[in-house]
Amino acid sequence: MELKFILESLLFSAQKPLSVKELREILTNAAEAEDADPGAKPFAKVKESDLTAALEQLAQEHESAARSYRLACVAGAWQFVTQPEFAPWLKALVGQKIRPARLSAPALETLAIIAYRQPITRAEVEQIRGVNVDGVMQTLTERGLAESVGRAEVVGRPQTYGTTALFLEYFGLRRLGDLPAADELRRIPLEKPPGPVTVEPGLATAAPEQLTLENKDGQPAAPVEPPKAE
Amino acid sequence: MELKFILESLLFSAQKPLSVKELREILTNAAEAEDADPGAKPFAKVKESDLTAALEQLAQEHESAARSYRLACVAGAWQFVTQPEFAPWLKALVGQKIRPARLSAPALETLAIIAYRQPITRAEVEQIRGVNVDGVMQTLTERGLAESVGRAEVVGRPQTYGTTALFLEYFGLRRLGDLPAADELRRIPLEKPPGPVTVEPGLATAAPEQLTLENKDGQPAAPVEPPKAE
Amino acid sequence: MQSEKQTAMPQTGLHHCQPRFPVLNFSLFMAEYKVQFEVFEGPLDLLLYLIKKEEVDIYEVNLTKLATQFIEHIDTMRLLDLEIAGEFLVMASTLMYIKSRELLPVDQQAQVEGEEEGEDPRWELIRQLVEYKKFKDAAAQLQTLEARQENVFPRLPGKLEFESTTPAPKPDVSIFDLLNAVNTVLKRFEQRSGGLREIYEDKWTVSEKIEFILKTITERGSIKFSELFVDAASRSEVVCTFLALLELIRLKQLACTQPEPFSEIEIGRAQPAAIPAVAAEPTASTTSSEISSPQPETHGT
Repeated sequence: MELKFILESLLFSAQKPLSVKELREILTNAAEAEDADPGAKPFAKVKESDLTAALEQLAQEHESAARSYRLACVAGAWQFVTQPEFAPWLKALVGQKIRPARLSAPALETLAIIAYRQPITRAEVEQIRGVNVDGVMQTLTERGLAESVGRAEVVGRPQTYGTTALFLEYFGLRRLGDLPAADELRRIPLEKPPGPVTVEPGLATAAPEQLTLENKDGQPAAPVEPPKAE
Repeated sequence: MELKFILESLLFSAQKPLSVKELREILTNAAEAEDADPGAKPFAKVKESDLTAALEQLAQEHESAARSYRLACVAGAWQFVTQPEFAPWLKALVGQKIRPARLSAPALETLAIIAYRQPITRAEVEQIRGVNVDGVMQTLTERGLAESVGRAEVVGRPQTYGTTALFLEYFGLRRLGDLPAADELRRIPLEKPPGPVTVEPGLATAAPEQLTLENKDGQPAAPVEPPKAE
Repeated sequence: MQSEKQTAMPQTGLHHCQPRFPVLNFSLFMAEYKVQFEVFEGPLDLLLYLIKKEEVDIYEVNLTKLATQFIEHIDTMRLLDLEIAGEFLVMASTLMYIKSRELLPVDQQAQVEGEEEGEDPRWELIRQLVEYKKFKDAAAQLQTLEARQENVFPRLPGKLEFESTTPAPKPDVSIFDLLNAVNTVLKRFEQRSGGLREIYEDKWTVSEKIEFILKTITERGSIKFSELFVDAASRSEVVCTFLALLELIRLKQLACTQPEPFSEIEIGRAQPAAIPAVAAEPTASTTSSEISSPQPETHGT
């Protein structure tokens, strides 16, 4: 019996998303059950890395099959989900999904900043947005999308914020690394780079290549890209 | 959109087998919904014979794919089922304690108050606990430990709550009278808060649909209505 | 005439609004204006909007012109007696500073710069705008994901049916947790009702109850849970007894068992063995080892 099919049958039958850890537990339990099937024994101690590999392969296979559903990993747990374009019929089947009100533009902006820059203090978020964020921060923490994750090692030891597992779930992301254009956004330094900035007067209107931003590693930051829609 | 994929997504998401007739009804409903997707219209009046043909083709495709599940038609109703050879693991899945997350302290307190004071309105629970209980009440009813049992004969006729049979089972009690020291604890009088009565029962005890719901992921859900920026 | 103005107003666009509006329509105009203005989430947002209107890259924007437009905007707001958020004013002053510098001869500019060690406010502003723009774009992408996720439905299969050989899952909570919760509630309630009701009369102490329980168990071997409370005369006595019980369990003096679901909890001496029987036996539901209880100082041994 192939591991990936066992996993598939489990995810296919589960009432909730299953993490690698949970899947491993089930395999172990199946092997150690009193009336265990001999076929279950070989999977008593599967390595998590093997499980992950098998899951990735499964997801890949379902992606290629291009059917009406796919295998998704959200916040570290695996689940079969239908493709969004079938929503009109699924709504007729199960009714409208109960979801909280959509996030406002300020909330989304603030959340984006937290997501890419965590851990980040409120002051730092305000520095980027250029406005006070008390209200939105409260909304985000109340909705469980962001939370306090510690304190910054600066004067006053202000709280730092990060996103939650619910954040990943809400946006259907597997992990933070899957945020769109994550690398690029993370690379921008929050503070002005140290060292003298050699700016010519009149630079403000200079061509982009003359205005190379430098990040802390001394590498030129990525050029501004036009917003790309998904 | 191909009919077979629509049917597939429906059968994939359905909790029970669906007959051709039921599938046809769903297609019609999707096409005639108030906010119907234009893509749903063409399937408003699909012939049953077309449905059957599409279903048979689907079943054929899944048979050829030889995965861990297949599309089966039993007694005229269609359903995805797993292949029998995966039973050992599925048994382990079912046996897997879907570990009921430990009840939080606020939930337990609220539950205790309901248990000893039922039937009780939300406002009264809040009086005793001294804090808002919207979220926990939702958790308790969702987990089937508490439920609405009627309405109080006061202004606004707020709902009253009591514990369920599952509650007794959960705590290993045969009947409510078996709650330890029940009589003693029930005697604590419910005091009205001093000063102007803020608890106008009808106000404090909002109807469930007006409350912030929490869905299973613990995220607050909005009352079902068109998404709006906040 | 008036109605024409009313309909024309929203299309005029903010920055073209010059202070020439008839006073008659003022309040209505302001309402419209406010609605439009609130679209901007802050000064950076407004600046991005102005840049976008010019159809130039952020790096190529003429800051002097931008400053003029921005300040005009603020002036209009002020004229309309709109509330101007502090952030807009700070930005306006930064822009005014930038603008004034541009007017100076180059050699004098250098002097000004010398004071701030290369802190060119233009650079700072451009950098801030670029960064903000990126996050604004990222937010737009999150919004796309959000909308998409609304249409993603998880597969929720019906429950599998096997002959249930495994017993129903045991709840991860016991009657002790519930009682503990009761205790918490009552304590807090009493605190809040501030002495209106009898506070602890200290008629009973936990240590007395610990002695009582141990004595009873020694005499009788074991005791049913409810029996412990039969003679309780007051709530505080119940609480004391309960706390005593928790403490004894914590000290591994006593163990509680519930032989089967729905049966009465029994309390007896803890096994001398390291592992209490209850903890190892999955069908015996209640071991209280994990109950967090208030920790009375008293020890009953």
